[in-house]
Amino acid sequence: MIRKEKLLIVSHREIARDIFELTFQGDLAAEIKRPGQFVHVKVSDAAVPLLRRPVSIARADAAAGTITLIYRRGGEGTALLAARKQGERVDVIGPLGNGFPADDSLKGRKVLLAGGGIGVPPLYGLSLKLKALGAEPVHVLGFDTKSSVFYEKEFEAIGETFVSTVDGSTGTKGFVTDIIDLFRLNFDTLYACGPVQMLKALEMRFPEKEVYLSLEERMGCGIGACFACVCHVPGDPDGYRKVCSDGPVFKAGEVVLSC
Amino acid sequence: MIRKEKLLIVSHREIARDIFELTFQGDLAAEIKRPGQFVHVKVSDAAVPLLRRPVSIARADAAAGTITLIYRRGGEGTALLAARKQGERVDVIGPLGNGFPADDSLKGRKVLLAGGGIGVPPLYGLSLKLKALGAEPVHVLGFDTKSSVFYEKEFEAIGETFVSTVDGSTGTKGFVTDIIDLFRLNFDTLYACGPVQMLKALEMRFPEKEVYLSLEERMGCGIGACFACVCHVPGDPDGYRKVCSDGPVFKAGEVVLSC
Amino acid sequence: MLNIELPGLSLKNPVMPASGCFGFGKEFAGLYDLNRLGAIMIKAATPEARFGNETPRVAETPSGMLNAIGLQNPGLDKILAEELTALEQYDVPVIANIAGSRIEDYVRVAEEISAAPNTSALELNISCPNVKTGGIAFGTDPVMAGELTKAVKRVSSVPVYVKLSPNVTSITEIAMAVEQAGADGLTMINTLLGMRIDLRTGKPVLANKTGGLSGPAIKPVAIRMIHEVSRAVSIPIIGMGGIQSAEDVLEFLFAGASAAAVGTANFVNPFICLEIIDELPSVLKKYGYSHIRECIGRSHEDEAAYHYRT
Amino acid sequence: MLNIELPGLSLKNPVMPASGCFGFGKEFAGLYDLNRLGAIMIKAATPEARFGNETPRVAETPSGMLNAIGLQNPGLDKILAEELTALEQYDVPVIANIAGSRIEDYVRVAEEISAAPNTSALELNISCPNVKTGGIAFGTDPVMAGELTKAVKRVSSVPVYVKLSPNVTSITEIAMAVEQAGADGLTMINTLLGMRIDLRTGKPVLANKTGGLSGPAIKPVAIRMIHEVSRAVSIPIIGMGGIQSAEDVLEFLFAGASAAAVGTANFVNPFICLEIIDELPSVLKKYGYSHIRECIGRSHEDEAAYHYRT
Ligand SMILES: Cc1cc2nc3c(=O)[nH]c(=O)nc-3n(C[C@H](O)[C@H](O)[C@H](O)COP(=O)(O)OP(=O)(O)OC[C@H]3O[C@@H](n4cnc5c(N)ncnc54)[C@H](O)[C@@H]3O)c2cc1C
Ligand SMILES: Cc1cc2nc3c(=O)[nH]c(=O)nc-3n(C[C@H](O)[C@H](O)[C@H](O)COP(=O)(O)OP(=O)(O)OC[C@H]3O[C@@H](n4cnc5c(N)ncnc54)[C@H](O)[C@@H]3O)c2cc1C
Ligand SMILES: Cc1cc2nc3c(=O)[nH]c(=O)nc-3n(C[C@H](O)[C@H](O)[C@H](O)COP(=O)(O)O)c2cc1C
Ligand SMILES: Cc1cc2nc3c(=O)[nH]c(=O)nc-3n(C[C@H](O)[C@H](O)[C@H](O)COP(=O)(O)O)c2cc1C
Ligand code: FES
Ligand code: FES
Repeated sequence: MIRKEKLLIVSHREIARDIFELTFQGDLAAEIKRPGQFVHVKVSDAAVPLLRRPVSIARADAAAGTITLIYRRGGEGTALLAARKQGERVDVIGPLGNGFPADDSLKGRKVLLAGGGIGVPPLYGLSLKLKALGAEPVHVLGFDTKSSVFYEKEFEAIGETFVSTVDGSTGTKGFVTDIIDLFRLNFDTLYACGPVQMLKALEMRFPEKEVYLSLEERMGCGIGACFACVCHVPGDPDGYRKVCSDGPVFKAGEVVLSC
Repeated sequence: MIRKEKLLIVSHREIARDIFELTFQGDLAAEIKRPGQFVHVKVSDAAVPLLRRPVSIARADAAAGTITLIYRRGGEGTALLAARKQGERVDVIGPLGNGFPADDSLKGRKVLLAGGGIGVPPLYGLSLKLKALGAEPVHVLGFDTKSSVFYEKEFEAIGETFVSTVDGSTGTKGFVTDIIDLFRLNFDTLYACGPVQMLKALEMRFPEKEVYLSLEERMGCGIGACFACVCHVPGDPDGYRKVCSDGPVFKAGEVVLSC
Repeated sequence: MLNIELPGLSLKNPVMPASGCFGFGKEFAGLYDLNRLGAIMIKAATPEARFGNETPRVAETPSGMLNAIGLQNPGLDKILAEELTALEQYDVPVIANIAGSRIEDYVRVAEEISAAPNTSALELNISCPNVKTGGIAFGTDPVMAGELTKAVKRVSSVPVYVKLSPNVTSITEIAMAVEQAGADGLTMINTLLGMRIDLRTGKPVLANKTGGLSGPAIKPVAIRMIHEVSRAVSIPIIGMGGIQSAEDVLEFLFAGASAAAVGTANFVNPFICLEIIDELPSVLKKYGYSHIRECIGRSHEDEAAYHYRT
Repeated sequence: MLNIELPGLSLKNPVMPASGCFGFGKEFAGLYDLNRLGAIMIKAATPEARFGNETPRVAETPSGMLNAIGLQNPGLDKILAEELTALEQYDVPVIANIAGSRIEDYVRVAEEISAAPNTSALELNISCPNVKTGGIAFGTDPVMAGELTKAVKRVSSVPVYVKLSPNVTSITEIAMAVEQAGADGLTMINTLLGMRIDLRTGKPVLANKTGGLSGPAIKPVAIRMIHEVSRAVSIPIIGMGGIQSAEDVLEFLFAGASAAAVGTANFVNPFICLEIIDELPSVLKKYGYSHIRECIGRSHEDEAAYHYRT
């Protein structure tokens, strides 16, 4: 069930340039059903900024009651969030959205997880789950540059992990698609989260495969009521999906990428 | 000169119910010329609330570089200020206004200081100065109720001090004017700060005396540029004084009380 | 101490979600008991389904937000068949917000939707700033506003409230025109037309370029307009624009509103309507009132004249 | 990279304090060197001295403030004799804001004040919402606005900018009318009419009841209006409404303004104009521009059409 809770910050640290890992504790953790769900965060107790910020759940631990987010400090809201300290409480709504489908049928299957930049975080929780289900996750993580790389070790601990950077300062120079080509990575199912150009490239490249894409869109409510976050569906001009409540994960082809 | 400075909070404590004593350290302290001047405080670094809050300087110590304010936590702004902690910095503009006149000529004179509620604070610095000048200050301090009384001891250390409360829970029951009557307090000069009804009562009661009144008015700029804080002058419909830059202290009769 | 009777609306309390900020209620039904609400203003209905504008559709502004949803909705038939029926299980008056491009659109939607068993009132959206043909022309011209109101009144089987646009020189003129034309009540204000530009691209943030400004930023404009209009008309007003707390509701009642709707604040806190309803009694008491009726129109000098009388 | 030429105004940078938020400059002259400013818009002048409205005259709102000063000023003669002469020592263009109740008032003030040696331009305040006779009627009626502009143009020895009110259905209509009537430029926006009610008394906070809403809250409205008007006129616009930073100035330029004025922010931070001027070059560079001219009108699809050409 969706809850609103003042979650306690139990740890908060900068893990790469402008990339923060934030762990909360609270009852909300027990409600999380799937990797790829997200929370809606009131970054500050002040009245401004007004709107919440959607951030994916990078990992949830129901037993410990913890939720970990990884986010990039960019605009006003995430800068305020970055200033919040351990011991403080943050007003969070969640879990929201449906997340990545993953069940027993994936046992023994090769699954490829492709993440770009701040699209990487939800793949971490997903990979842990896939591994637990007996699948064989392989990770392809794309970043801008060396200083923005994070969680490489954490992903390596779960499965084979490739890193690319746009400027080649670490890992393979290029995009995640370049890595997939270069290393001829094969898979049964692909899960991806990152810039829409990356998602589009993956969708076009693997039309025959089972591909799941996690999207971003500017949000109002985050719960499906305001229609801020819709995207088109192929072939029906009036049709739509809401990223917040129908997504943020969609099967490739279900929605028109460009939104 | 008027400065804008991020002053360091060196102490901050609740000294009576909802009454806070806040001491800053900074270069601004050296600019303060007279008791009764005030500062304009940005209560929080957030964009809201937008406007600054005017607060009288209760005491300034140029040598130590400290400025003490005493304020009541009432609305949104003062509540945010009350949440600021020792070690934090607060954006302050000051000193503003002209304060109470006090010079050598007062040596040996009996001076009465009458304060009501949060009008009491500026009288403290004034009394210290008057005492230093060789005058004999007597204090009449009016409060609502026992739990809102503050600085009684501090004033007693300077000179005779009478306290009244509206509900009689401590001191004499009634208003400061009741105390002046009851104890037949006599004086050469009267300095007063408090609710406008109190100031008006004092002005009417002592038309022959030298009386100085410190006023409050809602402010925009605090420096004389916006005309938010004007009050009328007697006998000239177009005439005016600005509380922020011509005041906040006026000689009785100089401005029309009601503003 | 919270109940109030308005045309078609027997409200157990004066708090309701504003149109477009609550969908058709089903998302919030998962969060709390909708029976607690004074009423529900559902999302604008048009004759046919509309996708609305392209995204981005929202942008944040100081103490406010811009939206340019563009009246996306599943169309009249689906709303009747799926959305309204789903709300029948609740004992809450439904106010159906209707929009269109031409008078015929409004008339068709009004006729059919007002006949639904749980529609208690209509809210005529003549003020959507986000679609070229979304009724804004009706909202800025008193003659057209009056004509539309008359046409809808003729077919509606429930009382008709007209939702006013703040983007006009004289909102009172429009208010008087629709009162004259038979409106049973007013709802105000809709959003102020605004824009934000993305500094990186140099282009408007919203795909639609302009959007409607809502949230606390516009509250002083809403209060001013309700204060002004409530002097000029004798039909009740449901006030909205930046309400975030029970204190804000009180301010709207003082200004002259008889009830209050909460829009944007539902996004900040999906439980806000409930929290406001829970806090209203103690806030009323704090300021010395024992019933919301005592607050209505209180800001006017000749207070009594501005109490909407039920 | 900051200089720009506008009718009558040779600006070393595009940043100036807005009228009514800087008095006649003398208070700020004690804080910093006024020579640094692009220009100074002085407080509204009327033929006779005015006390203005009773206090309270200001109230705080979410990300904004209301004011109802009521055009208090020492009157034309004193302004000429004392205030303008005091500004002569600075190498800064002065834009004289003028107001009145009747066309004759404007004409008289315009004639005399435009002849002062350091008046570079006039700003015709046809939009003060805070006095019944403060020109708001001129600001909401295109015909009257045009007539007033013509009358003032006839007597003014310097270029005339007309300050537009946002409290209208179509600001573009007014803008086109005053351009037609000979205005050399526009300044926009003035404040939005608003109100706040004191919960303890139930009455409006401001003695004048209503006041003008300014500050960041209104920025999206200002940007929208400038965007719209700059498409319709070919005279330059000095933009204002909620500017607090160099980034905000950029947003106004993108929208179609050729320069920017800072009002309310001077109260929050009296050094703000200076700080914005200091930050502009690096902000321009950050977004890839080497001169403010490249930013003007950038938000429009056919960008080139909306650069005001000097
Ligand atoms: C489902 C979902 C999951 C996300 N997960 C993550 C994550 O795990 N880590 C992470 O760093 N970021 C994530 N994002 C992006 C994150 O929401 C934005 O980076 C953030 O909202 C920017 O806020 P700001 O205050 O820094 O930026 P500002 O530019 O100040 O924000 C202004 C407004 O635009 C919105 N906005 C700006 N960028 C985006 C964006 N990319 N997506 C949606 N809204 C945006 C903000 O929410 C706000 O309303 C996710 C977005 C979505 C929709
Ligand atoms: C020259 C001067 C000296 C002052 N000295 C003191 C002092 O030493 N101690 C103290 O406790 N208070 C003092 N005050 C009053 C103090 O400014 C207000 O209590 C404070 O501004 C209230 O802010 P708020 O956010 O709590 O209230 P809110 O009601 O949230 O404030 C809303 C707006 O109204 C203004 N406002 C509200 N009350 C007053 C008021 N009484 N005077 C001026 N503006 C007001 C605020 O500044 C703000 O702009 C002084 C006022 C003036 C003018
Ligand atoms: C995202 C969004 C969608 C809206 N959709 C509608 C709508 O469909 N019909 C309508 O009459 N008003 C609509 N409105 C306007 C609101 O009902 C309300 O009048 C306005 O937002 C002011 O209230 P607020 O400040 O509490 O949000 C919408 C507002 C928002 C923010
Ligand atoms: C206290 C105050 C006084 C003002 N006085 C005038 C005035 O005399 N003449 C005028 O044209 N505009 C006046 N204005 C309007 C401003 O010049 C400006 O147009 C408006 O405040 C929007 O800008 P801002 O949001 O930066 O304040 C005044 C504004 C304020 C806040
Ligand atoms: S954000 Fe409101 S519907 Fe998705
Ligand atoms: S507060 Fe601006 S002149 Fe006094």
